[in-house]
Amino acid sequence: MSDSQLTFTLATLLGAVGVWLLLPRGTARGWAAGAVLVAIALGLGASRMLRLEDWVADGVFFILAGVTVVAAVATISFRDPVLCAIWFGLSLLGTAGLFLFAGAQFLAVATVVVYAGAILVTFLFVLMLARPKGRATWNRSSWEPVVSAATGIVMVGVLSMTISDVLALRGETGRPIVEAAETAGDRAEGVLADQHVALVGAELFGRNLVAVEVAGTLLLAALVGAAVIVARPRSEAQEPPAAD
Amino acid sequence: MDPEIALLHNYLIVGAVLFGIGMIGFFSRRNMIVMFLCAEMMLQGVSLSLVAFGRFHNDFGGQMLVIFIIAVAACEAAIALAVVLMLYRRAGKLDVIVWQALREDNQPAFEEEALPEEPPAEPWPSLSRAGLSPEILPEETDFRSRL
Amino acid sequence: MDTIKTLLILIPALPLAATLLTAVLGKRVLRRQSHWPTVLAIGLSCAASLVLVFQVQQGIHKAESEGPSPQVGYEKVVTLWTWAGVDGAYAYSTSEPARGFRIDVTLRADPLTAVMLAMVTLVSLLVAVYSIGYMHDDPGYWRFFSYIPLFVFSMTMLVSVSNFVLLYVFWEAVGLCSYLLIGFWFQKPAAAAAGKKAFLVNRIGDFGFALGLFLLWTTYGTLDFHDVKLAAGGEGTAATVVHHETEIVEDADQPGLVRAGVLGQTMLRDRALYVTGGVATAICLLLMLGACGKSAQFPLHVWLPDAMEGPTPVSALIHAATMVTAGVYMVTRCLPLFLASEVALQVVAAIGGFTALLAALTALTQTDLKRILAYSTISQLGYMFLGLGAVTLLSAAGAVAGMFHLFTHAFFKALLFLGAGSVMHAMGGVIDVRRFGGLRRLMPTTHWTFLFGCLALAGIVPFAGFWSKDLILAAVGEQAYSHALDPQTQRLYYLLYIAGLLTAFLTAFYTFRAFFLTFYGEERIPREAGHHAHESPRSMTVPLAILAVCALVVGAYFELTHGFAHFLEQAPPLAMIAAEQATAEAGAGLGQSAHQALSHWWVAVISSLIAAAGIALAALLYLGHPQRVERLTRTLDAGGLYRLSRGKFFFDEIYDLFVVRPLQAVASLSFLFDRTVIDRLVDGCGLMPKRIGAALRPLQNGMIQFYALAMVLGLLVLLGTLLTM
Amino acid sequence: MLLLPITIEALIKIGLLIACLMGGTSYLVLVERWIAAWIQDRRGPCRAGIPLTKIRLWGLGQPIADGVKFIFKEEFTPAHVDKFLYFLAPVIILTAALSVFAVIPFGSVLPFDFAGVYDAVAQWAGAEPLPEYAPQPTRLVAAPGLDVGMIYVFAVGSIAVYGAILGGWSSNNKYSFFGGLRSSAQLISYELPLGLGILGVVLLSGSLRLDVIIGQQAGSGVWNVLLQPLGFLVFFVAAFAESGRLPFDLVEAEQELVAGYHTEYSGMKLMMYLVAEFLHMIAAAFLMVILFFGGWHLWGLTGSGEEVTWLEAILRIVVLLGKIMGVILFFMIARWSWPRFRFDQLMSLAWKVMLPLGLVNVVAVAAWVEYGDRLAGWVGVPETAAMAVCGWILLIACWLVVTVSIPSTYDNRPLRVPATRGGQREGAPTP
Repeated sequence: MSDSQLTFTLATLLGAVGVWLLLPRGTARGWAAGAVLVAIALGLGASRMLRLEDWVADGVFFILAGVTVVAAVATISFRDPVLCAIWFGLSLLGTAGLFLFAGAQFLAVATVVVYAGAILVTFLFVLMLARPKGRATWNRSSWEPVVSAATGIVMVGVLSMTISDVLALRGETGRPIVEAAETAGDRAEGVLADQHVALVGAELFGRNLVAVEVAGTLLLAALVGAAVIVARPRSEAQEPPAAD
Repeated sequence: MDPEIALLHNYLIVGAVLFGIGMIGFFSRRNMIVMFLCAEMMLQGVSLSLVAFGRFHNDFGGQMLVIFIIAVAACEAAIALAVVLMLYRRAGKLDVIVWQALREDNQPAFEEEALPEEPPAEPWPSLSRAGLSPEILPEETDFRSRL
Repeated sequence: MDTIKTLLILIPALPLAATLLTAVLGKRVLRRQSHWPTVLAIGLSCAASLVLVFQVQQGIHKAESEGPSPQVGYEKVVTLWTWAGVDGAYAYSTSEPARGFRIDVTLRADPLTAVMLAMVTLVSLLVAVYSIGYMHDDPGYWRFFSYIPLFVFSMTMLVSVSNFVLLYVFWEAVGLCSYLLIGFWFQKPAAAAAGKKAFLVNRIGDFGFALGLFLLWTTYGTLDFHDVKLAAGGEGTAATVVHHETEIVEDADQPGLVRAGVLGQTMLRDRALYVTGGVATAICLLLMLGACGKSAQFPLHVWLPDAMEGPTPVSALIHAATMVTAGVYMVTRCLPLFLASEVALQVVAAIGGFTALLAALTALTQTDLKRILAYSTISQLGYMFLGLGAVTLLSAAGAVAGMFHLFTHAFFKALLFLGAGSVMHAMGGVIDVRRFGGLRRLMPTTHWTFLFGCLALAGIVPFAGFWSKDLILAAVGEQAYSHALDPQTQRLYYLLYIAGLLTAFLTAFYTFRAFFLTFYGEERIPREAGHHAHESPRSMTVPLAILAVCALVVGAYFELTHGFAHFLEQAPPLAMIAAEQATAEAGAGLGQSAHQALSHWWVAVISSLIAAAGIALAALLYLGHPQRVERLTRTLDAGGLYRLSRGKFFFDEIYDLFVVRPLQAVASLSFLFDRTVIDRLVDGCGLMPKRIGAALRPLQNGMIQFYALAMVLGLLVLLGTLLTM
Repeated sequence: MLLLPITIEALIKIGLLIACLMGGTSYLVLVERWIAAWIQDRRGPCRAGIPLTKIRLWGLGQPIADGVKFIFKEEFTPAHVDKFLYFLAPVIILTAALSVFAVIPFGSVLPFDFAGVYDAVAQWAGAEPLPEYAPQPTRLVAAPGLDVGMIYVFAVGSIAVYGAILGGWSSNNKYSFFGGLRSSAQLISYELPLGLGILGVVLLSGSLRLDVIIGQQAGSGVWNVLLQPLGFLVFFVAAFAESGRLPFDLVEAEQELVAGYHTEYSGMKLMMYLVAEFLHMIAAAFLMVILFFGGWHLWGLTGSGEEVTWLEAILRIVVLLGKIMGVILFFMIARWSWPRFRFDQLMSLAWKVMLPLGLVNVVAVAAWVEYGDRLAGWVGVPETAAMAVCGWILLIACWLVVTVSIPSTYDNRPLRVPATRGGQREGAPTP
């Protein structure tokens, strides 16, 4: 077992225990330990990240990735669904930042507009109307937290080890990878060009025009569907049963 | 090492972690809306990977896919929200465990274990009616539920 | 589209349209007027058939005036569309290329078909008109009039298709109509049972027929009657058939241009392709089995008497004039095949003669008027087969005679049945001759027309039956004469000749027995008659009169002008024999026809005398004192003969004992085996997935999160396998 | 290592921006009060001057005094609030309001290469020289490389909703909650016409970058407001609504909701909310000027190219600020001139009037971009003139259609005769 695999295995184990402790289990005990464990696991993982161009880039990336991942962990570990949604929003902002950092400007703003701007607000509405504070049993407890955390983290571990194995260890020497990086062409003319939006638009309405039309139809169908599902005749309108 | 390879590596790992965390949340959380958020988080992890691959290969295909993911996620959100609302109207809960009707006939339902009762929330201050001693009825402790 | 094609399509299409119209609109819209589409359609069909006869006649003349041609006889085939085509369906051996299987929907026009079409549509028209009066207050009026054109459609298709598969299809279709119409009053248990019986007995024959077809295809590689011209160099594939209409059999000598049909391959002059021996005999006997079923010949004749449970017009149309003659038609059509096997021909003749005698004996003592006529039908059909069996390579006289008898018989037997129906109608459904009598004053028209029919059936000069029956007897006698070198065969044909004569005597006797019992003697009317006891309405008597005229005229006209024989001999199966005969006569230069004419006259005289004797005996017994009959009955009964005849030779009982009972026993044994062994096995197999399902069922717990988890676990296993590999 | 000077340059610009915006905001408050006083025919703040002296300076010290007061006021936190969100909400809204200015140019360019200056300083300090690069003038935008400027404004604007809705909800107060709900509904609704109004401009200039949009107007010398007045109308109304000023201030309608979503706030947190509101207004003014009024461009004064002298650069900033000041003054005067909408009227205006008008504008501009030059060539007039004529005709036509087709139910006047039986109204006002 190589050094990197050892690190990732350790991070996986610690992360699994940490996430299990953090998940709502009907009791608040051990969340601090869980947070520490998750932090250590993330740190171990971060130690295996590769260095980028310079320290500014490194710093920006680590801040963005850290915010994203920590917010994600917070999303699944807070009881109060409203707070979950807020943390999820933060995670989204982090993701948008990562998009921006990777040069996908349009995606970054589109993610914020669509998710943070529209979807999340709607969810907040529902949450606020439905049930305040994470006091209900279904917010306080989880379904099989041990199994879930173990499965998910094993998945992450397997994926990370594979990625690291392929890219970090063989990134120096592995011919296909190096060649792919070298033959990709001048990114400043492509995905990182100044005229980003124009290129995205050309691609979107050129090669993917049919897909755009299909997606538009899908959106319309979803709109109609949602309206039909939620609408109910006035005679049936009644107060929702009292929430416990 | 080529910084582009390093970037790809880092993004893929972050994407995988995001995907995994979303997955754990989807498995274990019982609030339907939180489950939905977790599903979206998984999509975000995938989107990150796609963008990174697109950048690595200097190709817009990855970004196009993410745009369509966003579109589909918006549809999904609309429908899911509608369904969740309907389910909430019918059960009065956002608990996903309520909805086990599709199990086999003679299978026992999943029973949630009894949780220890939490101490009741501190009653919020409210003004007493003029001339009366302030009396706080139990249902008045949570006046927001009537909004 | 030329005239013949139009006519060939119109003749079946009109009745089919009438069927659909009546079936759809009959119950609610047409009701009491349901007969109109039927009568109109069949009338037009009939007219078209007559036109077709003249068209064929013209075609023959045209061919004759054009001088000698390689074509034998006259036929015109119209291909409508291809029903099915499979390339390379079957190969005999590895050395030969596999041949295709192909069914074209083809209609044909030749003298045989034309005669059958004309006869069928004409009789159908008269019967349909008759039915208007006969069925007038039946609740199933519209149903009746939707079945009748369906039958006409099937029957016209049966005689005009040019392919064995289609022949089989419509063979079954007329069987279906027969079944539907026998059981028309399905509320009556007897009618339902009779329908079932007819259906089952016919199945036996049809099974043989089907086997015969399979054997035909494996032997000849085609099921078309006619030859098909192909594109040059092509071999039997669907794509290479280029023509749609053909004046046939021109280039039979040039392989690759013609794919010979079944009957074309067996053409007498093309000896190289001639199949003989066991295969030919087997094919012919199987086909004959089919014909026996449909035409009610021994041993499958038992269904026809019971079929009289159906409405009388149906008996007249289907079970006397048309459908039951399908077997005769089929054997005639297949004569080139039968000529390949002498045994088969002898079997046909033997079955025909035996059935004729047996049925005549049975008819002697029956008391049910319609059953008497039914046995008479069986007997007359036997005559026809006897005639067909008397065909040789050198003489088609027997076949022509058989077909002629078929033609004349259709008219007078339909007449007799309709007359019986008229009596039955007047007697309020009573048909037992012992319960009524002396009706000649009450129903004069029926009386006179019935008399005409009886005379025709008995074979009295100059009525139709006389001419055709004599031709058959003459042909059989000649056959016996011509086999002078083969004593065994000669003995067989002499026996059959004597049986024929005996049958003629018996026919005359039982026919007039029934006639005298019904119309003479003291006037007796059963209670059931009620207000019906009077002459039938115009719609019933007019067809009777027409048929009576036909019964008087058709035989004499066609025989004296030789029109029928000349016309029919141009049909390909018979034309082949005629051509062969001409060649042989030219070679031998003998005056065979002189002998033929002489024996013909002798037979005519003898049979007339015998028939007159039969009538005289009947008059002696039944116009005189009833005690004479009783005495005679007692005398015969002492020897058991009377009981035997009365009990229809106990065929039903024998079949019951030897066929039905053993089958039932085997069936119950099989049932037991199925229940105890096979069902248990199946149950056991069924239990296995149930158990496995029960073991896996907890997985289906309705929790969406569990499902997602299961998916991911599966994915992890897959990933792990991939990574460790 | 070009990243470092760029980062430093950006940080300097950000610092400058924040300082100016904060200072500007406080003085805008003073201006608003003066205008309110002027309209109401009274004297506004005029006493606060230099502390501890008698020098009043026409009340110019008032903002400083206000600030001090806010800072020293007690941070009162009600017992029933959701603490975390209660503290978070004003931060979110202020951050969002400030973030908008990242892509908004506050001038044209300065004829001065920052990286070169940095290099000189660094070499003097003993560092290695920078690698070869092409010197370029300094752009007066905080984030000059962002190609999605306009959508970025949108995205950040949609985040601002959180501040209002979370503040309203976490305050645990009916009025606050209503305010939050209203705010989110209003902002989400008016984002659509806002976007449609912008879309026309973007279609015409072919870029989402604000400096390119200004450059296009400066280059042609024709401001967008002349070309597509309908788009301007839509954008103007939507921007008013987005910034939540009267007559669109239902979010904090004092007569109905006490103070809306910030009822329970006080001290610095309240100040954050108020500053954010002012920043929204300033951002709206900026966008309006940049998109429709040619940005820093003024005929015959500022020039129109990339090459500038110091004088021109400063003139451009002054012109831009002057225009913005004009728009803000209009905002302020409008506040005291119009009554507030009712909520259903607000929604009807957005969905039934502004959205269709915006669509009409977008379609018209798209058609013009596709076929306009041919049409102009066929008629034989300059393209810009033809477009301006078409645009104004469109505006007038739409105005007529809307005016005629608005149903009488939107008429706010009371019905003279109540409904009688049979559903017939006698003497109902004719529409």
